[in-house]
Amino acid sequence: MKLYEYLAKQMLAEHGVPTGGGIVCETPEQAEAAARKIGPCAVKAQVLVGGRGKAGGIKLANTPAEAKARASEILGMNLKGYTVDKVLIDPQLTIEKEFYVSITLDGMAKLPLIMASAAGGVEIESVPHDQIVFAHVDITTGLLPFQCREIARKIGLTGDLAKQFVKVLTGMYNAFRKYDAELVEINPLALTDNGTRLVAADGRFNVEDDALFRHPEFPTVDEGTELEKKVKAIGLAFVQLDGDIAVMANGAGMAMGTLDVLSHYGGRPANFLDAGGGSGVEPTAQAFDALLATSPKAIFVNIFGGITRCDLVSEAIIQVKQSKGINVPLVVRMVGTNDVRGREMLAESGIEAYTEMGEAARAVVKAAYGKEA
Amino acid sequence: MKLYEYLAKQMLAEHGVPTGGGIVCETPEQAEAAARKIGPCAVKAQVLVGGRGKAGGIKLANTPAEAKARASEILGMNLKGYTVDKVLIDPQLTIEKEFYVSITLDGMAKLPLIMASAAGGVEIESVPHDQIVFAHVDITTGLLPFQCREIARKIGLTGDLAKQFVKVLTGMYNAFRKYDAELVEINPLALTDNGTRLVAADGRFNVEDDALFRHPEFPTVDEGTELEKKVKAIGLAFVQLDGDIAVMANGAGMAMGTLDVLSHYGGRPANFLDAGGGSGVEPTAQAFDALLATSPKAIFVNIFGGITRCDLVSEAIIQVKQSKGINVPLVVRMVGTNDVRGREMLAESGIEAYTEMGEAARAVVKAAYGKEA
Amino acid sequence: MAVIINKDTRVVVQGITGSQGQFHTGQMLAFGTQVVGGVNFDKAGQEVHGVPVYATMSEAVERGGANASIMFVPAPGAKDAAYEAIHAGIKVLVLIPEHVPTQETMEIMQYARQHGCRVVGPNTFGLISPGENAKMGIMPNHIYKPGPVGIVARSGTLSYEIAFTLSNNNLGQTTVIGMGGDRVIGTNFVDALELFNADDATEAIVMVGEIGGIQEELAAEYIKQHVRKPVVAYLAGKAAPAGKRMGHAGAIIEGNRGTYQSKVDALSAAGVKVAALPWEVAELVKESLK
Amino acid sequence: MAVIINKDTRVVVQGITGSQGQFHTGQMLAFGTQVVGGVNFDKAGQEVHGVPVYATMSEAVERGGANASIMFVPAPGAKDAAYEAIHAGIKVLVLIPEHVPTQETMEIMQYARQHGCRVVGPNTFGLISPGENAKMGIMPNHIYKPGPVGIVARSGTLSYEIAFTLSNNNLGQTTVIGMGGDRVIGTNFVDALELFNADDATEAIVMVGEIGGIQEELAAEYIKQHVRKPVVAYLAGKAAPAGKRMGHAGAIIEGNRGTYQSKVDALSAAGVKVAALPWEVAELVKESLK
Repeated sequence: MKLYEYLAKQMLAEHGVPTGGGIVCETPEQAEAAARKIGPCAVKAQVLVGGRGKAGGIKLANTPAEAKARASEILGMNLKGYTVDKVLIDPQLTIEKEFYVSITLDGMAKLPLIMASAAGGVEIESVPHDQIVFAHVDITTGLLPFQCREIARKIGLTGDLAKQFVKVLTGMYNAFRKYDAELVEINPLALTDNGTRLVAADGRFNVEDDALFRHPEFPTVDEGTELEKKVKAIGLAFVQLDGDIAVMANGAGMAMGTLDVLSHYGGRPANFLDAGGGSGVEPTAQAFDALLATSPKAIFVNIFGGITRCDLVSEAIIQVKQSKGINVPLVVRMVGTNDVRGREMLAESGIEAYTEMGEAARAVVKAAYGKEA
Repeated sequence: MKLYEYLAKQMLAEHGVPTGGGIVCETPEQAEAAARKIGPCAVKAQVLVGGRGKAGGIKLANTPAEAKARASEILGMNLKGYTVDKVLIDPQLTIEKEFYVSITLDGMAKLPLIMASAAGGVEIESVPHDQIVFAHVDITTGLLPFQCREIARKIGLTGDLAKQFVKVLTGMYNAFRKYDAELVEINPLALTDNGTRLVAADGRFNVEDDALFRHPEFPTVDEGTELEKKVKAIGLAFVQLDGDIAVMANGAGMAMGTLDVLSHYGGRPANFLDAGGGSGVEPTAQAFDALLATSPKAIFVNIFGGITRCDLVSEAIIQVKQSKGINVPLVVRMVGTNDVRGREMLAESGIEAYTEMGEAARAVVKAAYGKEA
Repeated sequence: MAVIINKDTRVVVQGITGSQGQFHTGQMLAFGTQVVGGVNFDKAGQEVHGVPVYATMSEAVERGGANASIMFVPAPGAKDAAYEAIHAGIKVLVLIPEHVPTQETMEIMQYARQHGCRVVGPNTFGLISPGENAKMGIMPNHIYKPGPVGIVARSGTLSYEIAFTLSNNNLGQTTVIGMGGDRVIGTNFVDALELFNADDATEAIVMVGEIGGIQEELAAEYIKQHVRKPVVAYLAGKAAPAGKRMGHAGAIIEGNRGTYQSKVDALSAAGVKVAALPWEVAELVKESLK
Repeated sequence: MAVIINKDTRVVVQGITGSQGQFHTGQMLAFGTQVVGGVNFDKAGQEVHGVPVYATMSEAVERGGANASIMFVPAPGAKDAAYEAIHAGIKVLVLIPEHVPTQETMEIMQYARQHGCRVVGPNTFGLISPGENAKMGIMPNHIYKPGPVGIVARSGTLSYEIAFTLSNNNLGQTTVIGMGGDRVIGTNFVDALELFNADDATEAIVMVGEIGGIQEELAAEYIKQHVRKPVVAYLAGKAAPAGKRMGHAGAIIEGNRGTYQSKVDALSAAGVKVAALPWEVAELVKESLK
């Protein structure tokens, strides 16, 4: 889960990282009051997408009245599909130099990874590798000051600025650990006050979804569409796509493979849906129902019955058909545990069932678009 | 540094260990008021020596008036050389069974050591080894619940009591780590409330002196004599002993060896003093001065000049002699760095100086007691 | 012959008394696996399918002689249970649970590394050696048969599909390894390739990969340098858009890392035959064994 | 010949710019030790006695080629500095500071163990190999000479006294190891005995022990089983009362552990000659070498 900039900075400030002390506001009036305290400021849209500066989501204001005006422009604005409902009133900084520093989870090394660069202020992907310092943290030992000092030196910080950097990085790491982050990023880490002070001018903080159960303190920010939220509420992995053939499969790999096969034969998948291994009748029926509600041109169900029992999947489909009716073409491919019984049940309800995945995919494409794949 | 029982329990309670909720009091009136809240109680002298129960430092009271009476008996009482100035008013517990549990520093394994036993309530030294569970904690990993469960099971705790024990031991360990303890002990860990609840009925908590710089929150309890405090304030290791020949040597091993040699020849050392390696003239003079103030029968100085320069030691001694006079026999043994000069300086001031340790020891014994060793 | 587990593997089931634990204990026993015990602190002394339940892992090791563990403990208890297993001396640890916080997985991996314990998973379907009647996992028993193919897969059902096709084409398996779908896993493609490469009974290797991460790319590098046995791959996620996480935590295309094409290119360059569709894998394996 | 350090040891001094660091760098250089660098983050680029000061340990290793470190950092910074040294790949680490909190020493020891680094100390006077012109410590240079005796000691000055007597009796030393006076130390009697026992040049071993702990008892056990070279011991603290800490954190008699008599009994039973007075050690060594 991504946190808004203001929350990210709050997590960092809690751990001793200087953040400029901005104030989050929900109305132009609040922004005006905040600017009175802060002085010349930046009015920054609180959204979870990148590139908000270029999209007009950050504006400068030199007086409280200007801050109010800028805030009323930004609040309510649509930024890449998200409506802005909060702005951060942040002090304007005179920046001498911009650094980059982040901590992420490195899956290959199986350790937290620190990246730091003297070439900050731009997306790290655009910085040449030889200008980035990479350092893994021994997760059992933790991050010790010496490692921070080594990194500081490699990005050109010495003396008191190195000491400040140790504090910044230590604070980031402590927050990273405490809140089970998958990303903590400060970009830019700004050198201000005539080169005497480091300040986190922007901050990103992504908490891992799998660890949210430990952190009820975070307000849930759900980034999905309405349909995605609905299916996720059933407990299934779901992603909405651009196409028009709804897809249900069991297992994430199988679901991905199903999209691939469908696409291979000219179909346009409307979604990714992992109906799970061994889910019961009820959630399967609910998921199927949700797919149906999007009015696709056809529905493709692809089941390899391992733990999943094919007869139970059939039961779920038949339940939906009987209660609400299925008014679009439905193609089912079903093999594995209890597959004969499952296919029989479907046949009795007038639903086509295949054993070969390719054959089934071609059939659903034809049913959807009225032509051979 | 040892903490009083009430502070030990406070540290434990902070970390989720149930402690009975006693109240510390400094007057009989406070004890009466506390007993009103607590009900039937034990009035427990807060001293840092063991065996206070047998010495009359723990008394039961069933009413507030009794608590007041018992407190006035105990407050001000002399317990093994310490004056009682605080009592803990602790609820009386109906104890079904007493367990023992502690965490200490195991120097050989270089890891924290948990000891637990179902034979609690007595000193752990008196419990047979096969009735004690020993378990080391991986200090980098920390103490995990599974290890607590294993210990619980080995001392006969299952079900909900095992869960309580996990909480107790986890709390003890967290406190042990947070406060740099060298000992955290609960004895007895009492099974009360008809066998449904574990409570720390007594607690010991020793914080390591070397880590006190990290814990300004602890009130300093200095356990030494006046003279010990005075010499420690100079920054030197000092222990007062029963004898009458004051001893100064450089280095802890050398100081111990000096006591041994002196004793070997019939001398009775008055103290252990490690004057340090390479200390300056001033602290050496101060330490020497402090020894002198105890009016010993003689003073024995034994210096092996490594980093310590013999001439500087001579300078310190001469400084004291000139400013205050040395009115007891003084024997110096001095070899090593600048020893010739050092001995010359002493000779010029009329002080005997030897090169052989045994010879010097015999001389000081003769000087002190007027007879050959 | 097989890798990681064989007929001598003595399995303990952590969380044996839960519904998943009970069901799969029965399935593993049915496959012929030596399940020597289960663990649940509060239910010690009971039995599940005739298997004794111990209070702690150290008891399961001392009294049951267990040397491998499969874990059905819910994610919040996974770290504690994993440490318990490793601390007790377990040398093969299969972590079934999904949604284990990644930082905890990292801690588990470091502890395992320090104690010489092989971890498979988390979020895996486990592993199975059909010729050895050894199974530590949740895959269906009936789709496998003994034979010369080693399979390593990121996802479960897709690998079942492929294993089943292989079995139906008389291409049985030495061992099938489920890597797990998380970002941090104990045994990855390179580890599995190393094992299969050294296993005399394995004549061909099948990789079932997917988009996200760089594991397939690293595997390609390893194959180029070390593997002389035929390798066939199928990769899922060709049709998946960038920036969307496809079920598995690892299956997300971030920046220019982990795309379908980069994986196909890397593997092809290493001499791996990449199947465009799942059912083509069997054909490619058959050809490569000629 | 010598143990732990020799003429190839390339020493870095952590905290070289402090007064202790500067003084002893000079002394170590005077002894002929290869001091290749010092470390102080804020004083990088300076020199101390002609030795370059680096900002970090990794620079000292990469640019100075250091493989051993002696630390003069005050106790509160010891853990950080020790981890820095071990992380940089240092294989011999001598911890001079006293008053390092024991729990931190334990953490250092575990990190060192995981990375194959030998630690000497903390609260040690260091070690010296006279025949190799190698010194990492704070002992006076002039009292040692090359020869066949290995010395391992808990305390500094007392061991100086004994080493000096030995040298004056023409009994030089292979290596003198200061174990350190703390409760938790990196290299103890058993470790040192093992090294001296395996060192061809060492013909006799001198232990300088003291009351407290059970290290001498464990050493006796080890000697009985493994050591065939003559061992002579002197133990300080015969006259010390129980329950009082004699300067060193480890030198305290607790309960019935660590008494003078138990140590003398254990060592005597293992065939060790225990000197009653410090100056008797040289005589006993001389006899044992006949």
